[in-house]
Amino acid sequence: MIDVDLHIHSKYSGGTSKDMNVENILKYSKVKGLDVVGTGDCLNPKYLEEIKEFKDRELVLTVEVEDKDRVHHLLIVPSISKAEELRESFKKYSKNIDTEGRPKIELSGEEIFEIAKSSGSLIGPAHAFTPWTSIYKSFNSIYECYKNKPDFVELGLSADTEMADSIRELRDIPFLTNSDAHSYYPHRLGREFNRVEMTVGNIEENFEELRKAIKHNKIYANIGVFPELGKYHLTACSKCYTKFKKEDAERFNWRCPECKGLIKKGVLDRVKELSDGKIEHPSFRPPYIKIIPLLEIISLSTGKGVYSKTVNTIWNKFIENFKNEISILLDIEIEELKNINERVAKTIELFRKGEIYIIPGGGGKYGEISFTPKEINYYKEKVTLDRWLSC
Amino acid sequence: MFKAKLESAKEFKKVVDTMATLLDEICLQVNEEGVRAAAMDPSHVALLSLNIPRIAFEDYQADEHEIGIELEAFKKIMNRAKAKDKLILELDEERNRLNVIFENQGKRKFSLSLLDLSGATTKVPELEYHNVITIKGDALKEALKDADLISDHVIMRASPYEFKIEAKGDLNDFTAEFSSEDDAIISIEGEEEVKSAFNLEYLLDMVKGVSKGDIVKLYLGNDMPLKMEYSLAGCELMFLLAPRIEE
Amino acid sequence: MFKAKLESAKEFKKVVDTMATLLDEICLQVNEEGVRAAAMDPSHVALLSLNIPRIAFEDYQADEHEIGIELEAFKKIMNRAKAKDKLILELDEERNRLNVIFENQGKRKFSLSLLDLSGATTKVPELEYHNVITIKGDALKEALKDADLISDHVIMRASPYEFKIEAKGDLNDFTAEFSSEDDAIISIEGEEEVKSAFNLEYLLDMVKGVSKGDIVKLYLGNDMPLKMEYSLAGCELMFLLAPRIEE
Amino acid sequence: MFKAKLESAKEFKKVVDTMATLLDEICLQVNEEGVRAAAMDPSHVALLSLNIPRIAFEDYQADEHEIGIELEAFKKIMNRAKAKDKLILELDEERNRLNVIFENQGKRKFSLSLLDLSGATTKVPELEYHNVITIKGDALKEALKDADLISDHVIMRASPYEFKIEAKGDLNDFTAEFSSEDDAIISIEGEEEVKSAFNLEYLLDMVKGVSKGDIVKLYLGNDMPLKMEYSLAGCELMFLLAPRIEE
Ligand SMILES: [Zn+2]
Ligand SMILES: [Zn+2]
Ligand SMILES: [Zn+2]
Repeated sequence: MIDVDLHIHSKYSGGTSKDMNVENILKYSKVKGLDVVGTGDCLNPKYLEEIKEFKDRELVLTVEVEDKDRVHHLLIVPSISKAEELRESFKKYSKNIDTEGRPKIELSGEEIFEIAKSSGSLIGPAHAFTPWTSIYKSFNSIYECYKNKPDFVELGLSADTEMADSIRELRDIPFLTNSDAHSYYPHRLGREFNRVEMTVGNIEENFEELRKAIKHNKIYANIGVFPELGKYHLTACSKCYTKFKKEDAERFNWRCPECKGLIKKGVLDRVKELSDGKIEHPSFRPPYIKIIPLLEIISLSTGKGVYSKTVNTIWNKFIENFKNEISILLDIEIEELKNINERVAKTIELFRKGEIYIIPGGGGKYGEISFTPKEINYYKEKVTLDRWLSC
Repeated sequence: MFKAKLESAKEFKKVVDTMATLLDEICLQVNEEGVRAAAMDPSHVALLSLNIPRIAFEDYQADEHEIGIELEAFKKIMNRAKAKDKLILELDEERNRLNVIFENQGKRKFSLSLLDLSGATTKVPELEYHNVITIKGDALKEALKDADLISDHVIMRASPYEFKIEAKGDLNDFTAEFSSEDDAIISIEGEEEVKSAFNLEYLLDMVKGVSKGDIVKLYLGNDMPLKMEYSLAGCELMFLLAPRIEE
Repeated sequence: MFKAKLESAKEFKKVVDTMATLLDEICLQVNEEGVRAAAMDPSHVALLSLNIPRIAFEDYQADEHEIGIELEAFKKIMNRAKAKDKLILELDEERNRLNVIFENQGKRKFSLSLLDLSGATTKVPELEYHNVITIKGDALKEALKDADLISDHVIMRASPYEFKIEAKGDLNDFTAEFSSEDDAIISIEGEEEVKSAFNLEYLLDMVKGVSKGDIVKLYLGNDMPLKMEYSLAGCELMFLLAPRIEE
Repeated sequence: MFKAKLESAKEFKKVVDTMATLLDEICLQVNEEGVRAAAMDPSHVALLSLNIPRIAFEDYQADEHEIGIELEAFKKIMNRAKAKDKLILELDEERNRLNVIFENQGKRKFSLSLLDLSGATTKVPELEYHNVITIKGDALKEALKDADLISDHVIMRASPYEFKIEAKGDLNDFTAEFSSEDDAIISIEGEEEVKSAFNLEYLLDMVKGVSKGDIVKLYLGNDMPLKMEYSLAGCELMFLLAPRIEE
């Protein structure tokens, strides 16, 4: 069984770490315990040159593109020559394909689907439910966008299988869980991944193995963060992050009464709109294993930030002593973990017992973990004195 | 003209501090009877009304004037008041400024440029209450600060014999109980049980200037604004605070 | 049941403060004889043991209980203690909470949710010492704060006549010398010269609650843990601190 | 040798604090008559001169020495002075250090490594003034702090009967007026009107150690440096501050 993360970005995409080159991506995905990692950004000519040097490594060619309706699609590409061919096909519809990592292509989802298919690539919507650039932001059905059935649907950080299988049209499509990492920090890269049956070879062999696995339902688990930890789980203001019940957001016309910022519809509310009210898993659907990045667990245990030296030193100690994060989080005996760090071991014990609590994210702010349950602070309308002035 | 002298600059500082925590600016209405002002905070949740009768001053001379003051600057100046300083407030009509003078071993004169706030009068709603609690200011203030550890709002409950402040947190909670027999209570009036919830941040702002020995009057109803009254250095302060209504 | 009343909430606050600087949580063992607790800090460098005999309380009733307390929350509540407040600690078995009640002009009741810390008992090692220094608490505390200017650790030296605290910095250094004749010293016992080095941060945490008039007992050996004892408001505190062994 | 004992470490702390706000380092010139020092701040805007006559010390023994001191470190040590501590300054010639010893209930000895500042003597210019104001230190200090609310510099004006400190801000302004009759004034001498402007940050640094009861002497001219003199715990401090010349 192999762990793969198929959606990341290189230094050529906007808002990414300048250290996201192939060498670092390979190095840190190994530390994190990933067996195969998607390159991301494989249509960028400079980046593709870099990828060529590593074509025999544990990589698979992937890219995220934005269509004319601002919908993001994830493409998994068979080979370097196919990637070059794809770039040529898209080039006349894109101004930034030679410079950006995630190019904007002035075509519809359907047109992009056709071109991707003719190159032999796999295609599906990226982070399908998020409120800025997803398929369900712009459409009420994936078939309105593609006119066809995509190869997969990427759930995104703020959704899980339970949520997605409450939507009828998704119940016969495989789900992918990927990190969409913009940096190689261990709470970003590989924070979500897929456990797949395949053998590892070079870049082309990896594609073929992966294609078979997706086609023949050989994805054995989707491992992802608690959807509540995602940035867009609840409906919230994108400026001050005040959380809103959907009815209230509608009443305020999606403008935050506190700061006048834009209110973004949470993935949970969007899924509820699309749902037929049932959760039905198809027989091939693998389990969704919910995790919390180990780095965040260490941060909570020590009270120090995720980027602090203390937290990273402890993380490294755990990783040196055990195989990978998943086994540390789920399998290794607590007593054994205590030898590395008692407090962190105790927190992991609480996590396994379901006693770590989450303050859900929304509006672009990640959820937070806590030792104590916290009520969600939804926006509450202020009563003003004007009510008594009139009477 | 307007020229008024107060015995203690340091006591008046508390009045200005309290106004400045709730309001950005205020328009003082002065006339021969004294100084009055009323304003709502920007979100219209709290109202403050000030009344300084002529008698509160050591010296007082005034025609009718509206004096618009930026409270942050006034507060900073008043923070310079020292223990034995007397305070003179004096309108410089020519330069459109308020002179704020501390008199003690010498004379330290700030001159504060004025805002044009004419026409910005605030109506004070007339409300009727049946429950009135008269309580020692420090006891009330400490109970509110206690509650602040636990939550960002409190429920106030009054019955004929008791006054309670309650705060509920995620894990811990807090109740302050004052019965008619407690030292903190001067009197509890009212025939029914009433209850309202209030934002704690505003309440703490409202009692900011209160210190030991001050007596505070609270008027409560069911989901009604809280009315609070007390005197600081002869200045009468009244507040209204809109309730939080839970659905 | 468990219900205990202390004369001064403010004095007990110092005990809680001291515990909270060293520990995250503690399990109070209560029974009819009083309250006991012992725990090590997370890194196992320091141990704190607390003993409050029944007699330290104004009122005391207790069956056997283990009460697991999150110290940061307890400390924040105890910081709300005012000068004349009495303190009542009361176990609410039904809700699994400890009520922390300040009684004065009224009644302010916090209720603190408990942790399950049963089974987390800490064994206190029995150590033998020949050198014992009994010193005024403020003199010790100031000398440690002095040393903190210079280094992050100190060497403590005891001889039959003298007690020294030394700190060496890159440029400057510091020595506090206390001889049997000095006002700070109640007594110095011991026949040999001994010396151990200790982390200063822990030492400062250990003396945090000490104030003028408190008497501290120090037990020293060669590269042995420091044992420190003192009483705060009738509560007996004992600490052990592992030495820094220099190679 | 150099060994000197001062009655109150805490009073001397103020002298060191004042030096440390203006200067990074100073060279103490000690001999049998006492301790002297003079230095300019790094930007040569202010000069500080210190004179501690032998008589200010409880005990005093000294040959001729130059003792170069890093003031930030010295200040941190002096901040450890407690209420009843005596202070002993003692040159350790062998180790080239100054021992700073607090004596009270025991003996707390810091040893401060010295700088080589020989040859860095500062010449103090001799200036002639006609206007001299003798004023209570706290009144001066408060007026300067008032002015600091309004601007970063002040104009000082002296006439035969009056001394004024003025600050002008964008919106508000400030004047402190001291006449010969005011309590703050001991005396005002001078026959003409003079005026100079000064940087407020330096002025505030210069009066830092001044407290109630201290008397300050100010020498003013037209666009001339300000000369300021006062004593702290028997130590005579003199400052010169270059004027701001407005074009
Ligand atoms: Zn995207
Ligand atoms: Zn992406
Ligand atoms: Zn907002």
